[in-house]
Amino acid sequence: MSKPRAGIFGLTGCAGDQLVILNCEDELLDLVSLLDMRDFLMAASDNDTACDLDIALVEGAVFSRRDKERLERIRQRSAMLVAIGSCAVWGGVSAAERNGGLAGLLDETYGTQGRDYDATEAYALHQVVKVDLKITGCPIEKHEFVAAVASLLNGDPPVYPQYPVCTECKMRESNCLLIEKSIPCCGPLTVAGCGARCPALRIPCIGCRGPAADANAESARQMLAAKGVPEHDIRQRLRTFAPTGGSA
Amino acid sequence: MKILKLPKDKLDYFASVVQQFGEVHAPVEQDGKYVFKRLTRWSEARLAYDRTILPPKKYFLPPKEPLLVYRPGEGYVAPAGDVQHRLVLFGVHACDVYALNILDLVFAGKYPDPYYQARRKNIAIIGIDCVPDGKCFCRSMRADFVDHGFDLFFCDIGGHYLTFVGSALGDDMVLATETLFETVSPADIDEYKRRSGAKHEAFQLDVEIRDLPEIFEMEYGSAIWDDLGAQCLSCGSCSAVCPTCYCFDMNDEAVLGSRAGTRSRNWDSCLFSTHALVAGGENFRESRSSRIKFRFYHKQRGFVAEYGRPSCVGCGRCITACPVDIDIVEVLAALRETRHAATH
Amino acid sequence: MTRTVRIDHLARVEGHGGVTVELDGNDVRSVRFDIFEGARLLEGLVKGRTYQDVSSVLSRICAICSVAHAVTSLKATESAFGVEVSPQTRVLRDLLFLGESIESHALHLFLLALPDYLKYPSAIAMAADHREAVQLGLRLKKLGNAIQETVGGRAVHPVNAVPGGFGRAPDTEQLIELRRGLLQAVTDAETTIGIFAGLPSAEFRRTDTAFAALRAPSEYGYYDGDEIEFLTSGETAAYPCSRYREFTNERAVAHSHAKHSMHKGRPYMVGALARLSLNAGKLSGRATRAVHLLGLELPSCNPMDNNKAQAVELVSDVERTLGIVESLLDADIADETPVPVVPRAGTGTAVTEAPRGLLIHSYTYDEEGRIVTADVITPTALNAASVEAHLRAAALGAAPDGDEALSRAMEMIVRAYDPCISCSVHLIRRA
Amino acid sequence: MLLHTDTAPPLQPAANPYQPYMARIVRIQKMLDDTRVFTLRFLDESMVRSFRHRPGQFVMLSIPGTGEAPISISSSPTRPEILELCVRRAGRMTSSLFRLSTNDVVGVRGPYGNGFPVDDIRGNHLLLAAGGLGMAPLRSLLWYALDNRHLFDGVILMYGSRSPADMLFRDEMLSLAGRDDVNCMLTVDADPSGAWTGRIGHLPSLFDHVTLEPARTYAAVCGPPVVYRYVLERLLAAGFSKDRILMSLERRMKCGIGKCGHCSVGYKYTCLQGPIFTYWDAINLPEMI
Ligand SMILES: Cc1cc2nc3c(=O)[nH]c(=O)nc-3n(C[C@H](O)[C@H](O)[C@H](O)COP(=O)(O)OP(=O)(O)OC[C@H]3O[C@@H](n4cnc5c(N)ncnc54)[C@H](O)[C@@H]3O)c2cc1C
Ligand code: SF4
Ligand code: SF4
Ligand code: SF4
Repeated sequence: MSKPRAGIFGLTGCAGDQLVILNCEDELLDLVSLLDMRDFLMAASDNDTACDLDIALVEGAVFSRRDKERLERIRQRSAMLVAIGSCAVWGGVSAAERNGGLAGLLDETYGTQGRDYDATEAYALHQVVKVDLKITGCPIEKHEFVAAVASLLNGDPPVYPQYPVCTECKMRESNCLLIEKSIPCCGPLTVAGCGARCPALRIPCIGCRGPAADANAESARQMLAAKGVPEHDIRQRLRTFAPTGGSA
Repeated sequence: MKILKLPKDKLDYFASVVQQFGEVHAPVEQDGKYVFKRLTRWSEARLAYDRTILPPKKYFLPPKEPLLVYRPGEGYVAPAGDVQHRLVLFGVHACDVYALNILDLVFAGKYPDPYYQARRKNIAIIGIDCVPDGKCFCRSMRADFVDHGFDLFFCDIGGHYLTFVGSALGDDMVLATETLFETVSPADIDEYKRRSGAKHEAFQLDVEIRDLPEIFEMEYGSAIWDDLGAQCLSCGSCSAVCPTCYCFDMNDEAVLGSRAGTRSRNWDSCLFSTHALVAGGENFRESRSSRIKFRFYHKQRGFVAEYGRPSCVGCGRCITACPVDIDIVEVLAALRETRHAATH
Repeated sequence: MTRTVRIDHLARVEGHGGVTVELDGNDVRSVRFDIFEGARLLEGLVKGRTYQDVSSVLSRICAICSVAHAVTSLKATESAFGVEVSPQTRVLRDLLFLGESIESHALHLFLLALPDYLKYPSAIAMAADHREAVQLGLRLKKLGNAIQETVGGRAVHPVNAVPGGFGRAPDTEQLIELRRGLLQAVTDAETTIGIFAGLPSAEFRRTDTAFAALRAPSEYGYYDGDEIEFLTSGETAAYPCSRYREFTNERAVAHSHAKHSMHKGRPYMVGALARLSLNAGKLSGRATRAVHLLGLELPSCNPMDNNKAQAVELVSDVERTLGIVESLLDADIADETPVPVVPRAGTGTAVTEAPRGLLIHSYTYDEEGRIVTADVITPTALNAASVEAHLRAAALGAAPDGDEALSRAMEMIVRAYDPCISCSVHLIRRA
Repeated sequence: MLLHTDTAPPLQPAANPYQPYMARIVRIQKMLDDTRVFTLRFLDESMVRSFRHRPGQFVMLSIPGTGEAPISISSSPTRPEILELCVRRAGRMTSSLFRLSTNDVVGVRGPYGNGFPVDDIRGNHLLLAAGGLGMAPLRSLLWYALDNRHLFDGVILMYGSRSPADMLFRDEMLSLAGRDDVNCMLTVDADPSGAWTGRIGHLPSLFDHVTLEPARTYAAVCGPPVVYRYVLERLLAAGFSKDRILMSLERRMKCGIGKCGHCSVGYKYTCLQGPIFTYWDAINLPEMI
């Protein structure tokens, strides 16, 4: 079997997911020997920017016309497009509260000059092109990324938990912040896969992976409100990383 | 059953001797809650505890466990694993021992589960009695006392622990400490009875389980389930902490660049939207209310039909772990409640 | 005859940027370091958010400097509220910065810069011939990540650092594990010096360079300190961080989403070379030896020396980390919880040394602890004007050698600055 | 005193019910675009000889590196040594299976489930009513009955598919039409090809063409939900007692051996007390149909 041709791309984001890939120190040399890495701007300068690809991994969200054009171009040349990271999957932090207020934000930030910048509303990848696979996380988890590549090399999509962080939190036997300390924790709504890292450190989940399957936001909202968390903060918290989550 | 007593001030010494039977794990405090953990010092053990976050189930059915390793040419092989590792769980409450006896039913049967069975053989259990708190209803579930499933069981009778010897291994532990244990006097037995009666009276919660299966059948269409479905977050906490919930998922993880891989089992929950989902998208329990109903139904009705008793032991963990305060005792009470005026 | 040399999309740097040089014969008409990272408007988006959320949102400005952003943010918030963190917290934050510095420098030196010197398109290609060097780089990188994971809970976007301290301090076993890796890293860092000392020198035409760095209280550190020091043609000057606007002077420029900063009308450089140029006296013996082995003359006006400076810092970082880990082990690290944080209205400004240089976060809060304004000035934004000055000088030197040589020079210089372009997208309301 | 050591032997594979045995794919027949029959033979000859199943049972089929899923055994126990599995490509495991070729190895464990109660059916008439892919589990019973024809009274086969091209095991089914020891009734919903000379109409319409003896007949039904709905209607109208109607049901399954909890419906495990249920069981189990 010939090696799949792969590309790794970043739209607008913090490069955290590409960094996680580079952080797979133990697997990196294997990864690059199993894939025919054709286009990886962050790590290579001899990129083939035109060839057809079997797999394109795309990080970041669409925040500009340029992002949109690049994404569409990547989609055209790729058999499989994988969204990596919460920005690509859900829109991410910078998409929160942006849509609708863009002009004002630009003015405020750059003054009148801001209006000429190539800035658009924010879109998760699936809102612009067809996405074949989503690997969520802000940033993605190493083990989930390596598992995805291992599965994809065998032709299978990876299997990820769909359930919330609470279950992993219990698996680790951490104390529940929500129940014991009334700290607003997004664990019940956020999709697992991180091993409930934050509650294990006595820190509430901030939802960086986006919502779990069948997340019951309304019940969670009532529960947090009953604990005295202001509605405004609940709304912001629940939407920090997945502003497109509810509607998409 | 062989019954002896151990002076309380000899417990430390006994614990030190018990180490030779395996790595000692006991409840230790963790930010105000308790967890079973490997002891580095005996002084860390907290034998007067309410309940641990996770029940001892975690030792017998770990949250994530590799079952088989596949290698091309070799097929599927059970990994060397730690199932043979000898442990002593010190300080297990009666309800939790009872829950293991229930899991025994599931993991035995026509296809005994060798991983569970091996652990059950290799993990010794030293039980201890307890004082019910506001979340305990094991009395109602008939799980406040156990007569088997442990190696030793200690009951506080003042200056001593009355010690039930439940297995040959337990007897070995007693024999290994030679002269520590003493014979029981009639006064000790009276003291035991007094305390046992007091414990019986100390429960604050009570659930009537008589004809619950029938009530479940009749209330299958009750609006209670819709209300619970609207409330439940499908977070899975209740089943994770439940000593008798055993649903698991099995998944293969391939080794990078190979068909070799590991098949593991991970805790699953009937509260998850994927639990009854099949290929093609059909979901036999799509609504959250049907899933939470299933959890209660399976424990209080399905399990009774299958194994002759409910699978709940009344440990109260699901009550303490639910972020939206869904309380099994209240649910069962609500089901039993009559809501309609008598017709004649 | 006029012509334009353009690098559309810079490779092997983080984020999206390019370089455009307009030439008239061998004369350089203009040089632009373009940044076209999409506008993320994060500072605008945190407005109205409670202080508890600010650090985790703003760390998303940049992954490679996520520790620096997260912790500088906390430092600014705590300063606004007058919160004093515990000495152990300060030490752990220092450790977290060191971990990030080791990871970031190893990534830049081995995976991004070294291929330039050895003329490979990537570390992937380079690994075929120089597998050991790549593995050494990966080992150091992994150690840097392990430090960040141990202290910060995660290598990218740390979660454990919160207002008032840490959710949970690392335990003794974790520290012992780190120490094991650090002992190997001492050797690896020395080997790194050997590798970089043996590289063909990269020389481009220079220009007189000014530097700015955090004035660290005693040691060569990245976290503690509140003053910014300048070195301009042999003269030093210092400012408290609260007066940062006097030398950030940000100007929005049409070709870029980043803004340009000047100190007394001159561009200045921040980052490893600037730190060494200002703080060489605080280096340990081992690191000082590395400076000599590399033939590094300080202060240096050759931007390519920033690579060497990072190599020196690797030596220093590993040594300091080992020292801190050992002292934490000796002192029996405590299971502390964060000190209480009580919000109040006010402004707080913090400055630290991110791997790429000075990082400034400044916030104004209302009495409930919600953000009124947030201002973040990143090293790459501070460097932007200096990058252009060096590019111009080098372009003048390289123009006669043809466009290809010119492009290569441009790329190598930009890369030597180790820019972090998503970081540089600085969005702020100008008063 | 006993010595407690760590030297107990590792888990014996034979004692491990999760352990698949490797089998080779000896033949792949395309049935439909998304359905193929895989013929398997165990690598280990002693397994070839010792593997015995009842009609209606299933195996857990493993694709190395991918995963495992339950698949009915379509071949009859009367034709031992090989296993025929008729599989529709539905998701992850089945897609992976479809990428394999003959000679590749897969894992098989089982047989599991109760299977059809052939001892009860003995001496009675047997009516098999299959719609579409429902033929997969019924084929095993069909051949079992034909190969042990003397054990049963009349054998009636009703099989309906969408079109002639959608008929599983078509040649085999057509060949049965000529036999006099089975009343083979085939129908298609429609015939776009125009070449079909048999009946056209929905499966339940076949009931118009037979006289049944409900008190002496067992009916085995399998197919998509619509098939159950209308065939059951017909059977009940014909006077079948609810415990003489047998159906094969599907639920999500992970272990196949009554541990993982997924296939539990009401108080029964589909993998242990099923997958063959009487209609009486089915209506008494909540969520069953
Ligand atoms: C007793 C029984 C007999 C079956 N016989 C056949 C047969 O002969 N031919 C055939 O094509 N199909 C049969 N099925 C259905 C077959 O099991 C599913 O199509 C298959 O599990 C899909 O797996 P997948 O990995 O391709 O799909 P995915 O959707 O990727 O499923 C993932 C996993 O979920 C579980 N799962 C998903 N769907 C089902 C399902 N319908 N039933 C049970 N588990 C499921 C499996 O463990 C599967 O591996 C049978 C199912 C049961 C319960
Ligand atoms: S701490 Fe958070 S994630 Fe953990 S159980 Fe509680 S709510 Fe769930
Ligand atoms: S259902 Fe609740 S009370 Fe009953 S055993 Fe499980 S966790 Fe304990
Ligand atoms: S713990 Fe409560 S909210 Fe969570 S799944 Fe169980 S019942 Fe639902």
